[in-house]
Amino acid sequence: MRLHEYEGAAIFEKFGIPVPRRGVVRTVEGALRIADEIGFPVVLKSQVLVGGRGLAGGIKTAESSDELEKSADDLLNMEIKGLPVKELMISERVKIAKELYMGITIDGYSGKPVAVVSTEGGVLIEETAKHSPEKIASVKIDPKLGFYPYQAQKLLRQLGLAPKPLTACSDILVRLYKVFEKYEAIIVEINPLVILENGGLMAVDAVLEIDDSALFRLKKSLSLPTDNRLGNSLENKGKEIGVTYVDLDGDIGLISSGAGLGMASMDIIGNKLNPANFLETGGGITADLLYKCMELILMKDLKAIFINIYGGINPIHEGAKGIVKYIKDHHLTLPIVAKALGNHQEETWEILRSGGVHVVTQAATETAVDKLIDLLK
Amino acid sequence: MRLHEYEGAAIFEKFGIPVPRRGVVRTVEGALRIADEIGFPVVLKSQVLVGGRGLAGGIKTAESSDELEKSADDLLNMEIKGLPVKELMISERVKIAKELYMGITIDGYSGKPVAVVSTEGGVLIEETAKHSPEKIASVKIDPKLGFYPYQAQKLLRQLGLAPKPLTACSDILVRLYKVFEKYEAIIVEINPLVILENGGLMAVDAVLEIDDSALFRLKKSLSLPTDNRLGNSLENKGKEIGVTYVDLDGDIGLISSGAGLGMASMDIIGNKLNPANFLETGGGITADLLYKCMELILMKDLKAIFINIYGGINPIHEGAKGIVKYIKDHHLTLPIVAKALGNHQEETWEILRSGGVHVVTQAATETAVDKLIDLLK
Amino acid sequence: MSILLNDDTRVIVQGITGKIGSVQTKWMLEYGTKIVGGVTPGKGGQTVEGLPVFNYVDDAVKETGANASVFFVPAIFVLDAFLETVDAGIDLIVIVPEHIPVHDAMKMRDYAKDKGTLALGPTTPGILSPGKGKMGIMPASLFAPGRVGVISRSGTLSYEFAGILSEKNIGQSTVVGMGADPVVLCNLPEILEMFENDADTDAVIIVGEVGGEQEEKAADFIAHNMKKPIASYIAGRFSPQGKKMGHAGAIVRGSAGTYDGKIEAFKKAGVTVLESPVHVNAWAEKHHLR
Amino acid sequence: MSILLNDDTRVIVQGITGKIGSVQTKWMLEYGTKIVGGVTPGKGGQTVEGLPVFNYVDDAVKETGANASVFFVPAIFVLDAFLETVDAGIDLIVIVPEHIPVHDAMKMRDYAKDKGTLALGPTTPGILSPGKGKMGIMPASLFAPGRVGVISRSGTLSYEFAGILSEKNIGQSTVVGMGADPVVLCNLPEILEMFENDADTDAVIIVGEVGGEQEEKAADFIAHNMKKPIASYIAGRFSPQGKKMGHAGAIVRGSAGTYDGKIEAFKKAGVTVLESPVHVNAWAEKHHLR
Repeated sequence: MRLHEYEGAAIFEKFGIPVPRRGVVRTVEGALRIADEIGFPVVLKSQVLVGGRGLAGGIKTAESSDELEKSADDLLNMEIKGLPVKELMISERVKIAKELYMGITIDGYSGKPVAVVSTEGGVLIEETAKHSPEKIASVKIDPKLGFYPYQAQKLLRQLGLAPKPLTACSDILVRLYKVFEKYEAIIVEINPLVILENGGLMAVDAVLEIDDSALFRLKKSLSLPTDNRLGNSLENKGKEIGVTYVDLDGDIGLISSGAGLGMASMDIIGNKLNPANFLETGGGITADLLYKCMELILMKDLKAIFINIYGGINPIHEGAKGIVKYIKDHHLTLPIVAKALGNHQEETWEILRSGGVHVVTQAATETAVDKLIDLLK
Repeated sequence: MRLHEYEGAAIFEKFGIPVPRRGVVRTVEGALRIADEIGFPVVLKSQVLVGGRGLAGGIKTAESSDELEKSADDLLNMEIKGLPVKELMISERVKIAKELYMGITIDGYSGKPVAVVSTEGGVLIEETAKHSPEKIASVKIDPKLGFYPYQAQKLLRQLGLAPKPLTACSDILVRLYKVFEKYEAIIVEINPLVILENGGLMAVDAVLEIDDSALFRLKKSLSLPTDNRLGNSLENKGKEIGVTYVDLDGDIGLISSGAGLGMASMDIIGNKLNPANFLETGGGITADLLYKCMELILMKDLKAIFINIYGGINPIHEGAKGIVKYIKDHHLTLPIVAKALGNHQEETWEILRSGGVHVVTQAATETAVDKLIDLLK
Repeated sequence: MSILLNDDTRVIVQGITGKIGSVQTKWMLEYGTKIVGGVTPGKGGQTVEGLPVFNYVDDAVKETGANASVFFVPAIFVLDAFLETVDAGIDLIVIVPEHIPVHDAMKMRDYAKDKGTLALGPTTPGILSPGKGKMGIMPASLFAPGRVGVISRSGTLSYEFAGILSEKNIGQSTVVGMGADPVVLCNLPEILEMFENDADTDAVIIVGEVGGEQEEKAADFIAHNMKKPIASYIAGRFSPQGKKMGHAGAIVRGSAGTYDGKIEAFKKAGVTVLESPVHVNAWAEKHHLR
Repeated sequence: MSILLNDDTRVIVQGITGKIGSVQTKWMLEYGTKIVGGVTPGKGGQTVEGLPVFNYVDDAVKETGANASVFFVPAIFVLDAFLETVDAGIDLIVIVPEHIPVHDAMKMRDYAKDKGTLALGPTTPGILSPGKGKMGIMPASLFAPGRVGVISRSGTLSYEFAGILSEKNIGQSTVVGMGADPVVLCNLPEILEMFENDADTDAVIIVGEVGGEQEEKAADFIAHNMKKPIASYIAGRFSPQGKKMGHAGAIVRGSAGTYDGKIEAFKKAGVTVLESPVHVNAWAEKHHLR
């Protein structure tokens, strides 16, 4: 679960990381009130959960009430990558001497947290990583021991910072690690971490993405809404029923069990057909779950449905029952191709066929895709 | 710093350990109000920071308002081991099926936390340890890894508890470890942990002693007063000026640098003289500190003063200056013997002699004690 | 011989009394796996499929001589049960459940490495050695005995590959699910090494996917340590970008994690790259695999 | 030879720019200790007593070849500085400061053990080898070179014993302060073993005190491993009860920690028990120590 910038900033502040004075508003009037409190100039930042909002025009500055009124109105009527801007963070505009970067994420291969710092903060940090790797330093962390100032300093020394900002940065990085640990983050990031003209430091952005699987034990300390945080309402609905749903532009509904099989299906479909979505059930297929999956993908206009499932955890004929029930309940007539293998597969095929589904009994997904293309001719 | 039972219970409760309904009062009226809220019968517990208050009559029960009124009045006019009872905790009286014990402390030799459990909770737990060691089980904890339910269960299995209370106990013990860790405790203890008649568990006492050296970083999360928590006002004063002061019954003032040297001085004085106190300066003797030490020990009526100090961290003549300044400021005439060795010792002796102090220049404390006895003849 | 599972493997099922645990136990037994008991806290003394259930893993080990365990434990209890299992001296642990918190997975991985315990998952379908046994949820009907090793990051894609091979009568020595999570308890090169050293495996198929750097590290390992023919398939070439790990992830990994980066690494290491799972047949034919 | 300190010991002083650190550096130098530099974060580039000051321990090690460090670092920074020092490869660390949180001390002890670093303290006066050098705050005037080893839990009592011995011209090989805290970084038997193996030490004095179980464990070690004559003094026979560790502490330790328990353990192990420090003279005479 990715937090909004203002939610992340509040947590950073609680952990002693300096953040700008700020307020969150949903109206132009609100924006004016906050700006009056903190004083001009201010920055207006759209609170949407996608990257690259700066480049998309979602961040503006205002020197005066007039300017603020106009900018706030513009932003609140804007969409960024399909997401309407509903909230703005109004924050003080600080005097920037230099922009740094710091972040902590998980290095999957070693299974350890990794801290990353750079003297080149800002929107182009990934470019820096590619073209000036010497401006980036990173270190793996032993989570059993934690992360101490001396380790943070050792990392930051590689960047050639002066002693004073170095010590202040290491203090912030250690606090950032505490946020990472406490909130079971997948990533925490300050980009940019600003060295102010007066020599102080300030975290001018706050990225905090929490491991969804850990939410069960974090809800109490978070006290934030955890539902409906994805930009797309269908994707939120997917999360609700416990599947991964990614919305796409095409007209073929796609249900798969397992992300790998889903991706392989997409690869094999390639450019021959256009999927309307990517729905991955995860383990534990049941009649009820597949019924809901059908419901979900059919919230869009589909030309056909492609089902590619294996039964591992549960016998697969249970899932088949859900599909067929949905077909019968809704008198569905559009072409459906299903490749379904695993425990109880013969029974499964029989059930699917009883609902008019075109069943493929070979393992290769190609065969099923070919069948679908045939049907759509 | 040892917390009052009610302070400990509030922390235990925050960490999910079941504790009785309760309230803290300073008056009989307050006691009646709380008892009305939680319902009779209730238990009245004196909140004093000494052990053995139960055996000293500091805990009573009341079935009715009349009984409560009388008992509360008795307790609030009582002293336990010299400490006046100022606060009472009024708590629900629970129906006890069995009393267990659990505690976590630090095993100094291995440098690890150690969890201790017993099926024989109650006031006589130390006797149980001596005479029925098989009813006690303990395990060392690796603080890097933490303490998990399976480890708590493995420990508790040694006591032969039934599965249900075992699981519930292990849950409480794991929570108790979190308290221990979070509050940098020297000891946390639930004695007794009660198995109720209805099968539930309840922590009927709460012991929590925090490492004084860690208070600097705990003050924020504790939000409790940290001063004046010792029973004796002189001992509190000692803590204020940064020395260890233990009040005794005699008439010889004793100042030593280092607990070991202080204890050795007491041993050598033995039964020949009666110390009025035990004041141990710790490292870092300064003129100001020794001036304050003189002030502190002279809050009692003394017949003589015995000073036994070595200069390690600081040159010792600084301390001598403080002693002599106090003598001169207060025209002190009672006999003072000082053994003072270490850096700048010759200078020190000169200064002390200028204040009329009898200086001993040999290392053996015996010589100085003999000198003092001589003077008092 | 096969890898991981052999005649001396004595398996306990943790979470055996649950709905999934009990059904899967039945299926593992039907497949010939030597299951010797199960563990569910508080259910000690019961039996499932005729097997004794214990409250604690150490009891199960003591009573049954178990040396391997497969987990059907609810995600929120997995960390505690895992540490208990490692401490009980079990040599091989298969963590089937999904949605294990990744900070727990880091602790589990670290603990297992420290104690020298081999563990697979989380979110793995497990291990299956055709005709010998299986630990996990792989549907037996798709597998056939033979001499090709399969190692897959994706559960269902391991079934797809086994199914495609079996239809052409190309059998498998062992099929291993690594686990689909960002942090897994055993990395790809460790499994590859076992296949390289296994006398009953002639060739290996790696089923990877975009994200992470298992494939890149494996390519490096293969270039220096492996002689057997290897084919690989990477899922996700045309997939919508999955979970974005933010800048820090991208910076740490550089080009690692992308489809092109993985393909390039494999090609450099001399690994045959399959554009689609079904192409595995041509590769198998070329190498005369059976 | 002496123990711990020898001709190859190259010492840095951490917290060298502080008031205490700089004075003690002067005194250690005056005593002939090979001090090669100091560390104070943010003060790199300065000099103290002509010695270079560094910001970081690894820089100091690189530039000076230091292999030992003595701490005059404020208590709240000690844990961080200690881990840094262990990581920098220093072999011997002496932690003079008092009031180190005991939960920090547990972490320090664990880390040092893991990495094989020898450390003394916290709350130790340090180590002094008469005529050779000292790391810490022991006042030099009280010590004389000779062949008696002294190991003490109490700082000032180590001075008392050295003073009493020196007045009678009985010198010391090395005087070691273990540290007075409940958790110390090096336990008594480890130091005793060094003295037993030291060709320049003929006999050892243990200065203990009530509380904890260092003496009991030492007695056990002595009974099985030591041949040199040993005398011991335990402070606290008539002392007011100190900090009470509560039931749990008492239960864990049983009779350990009491004066009588310690005395009994030492007597059983053949250790001479001194009722008062000054009695050490008679013992030394009996064993012809010098």
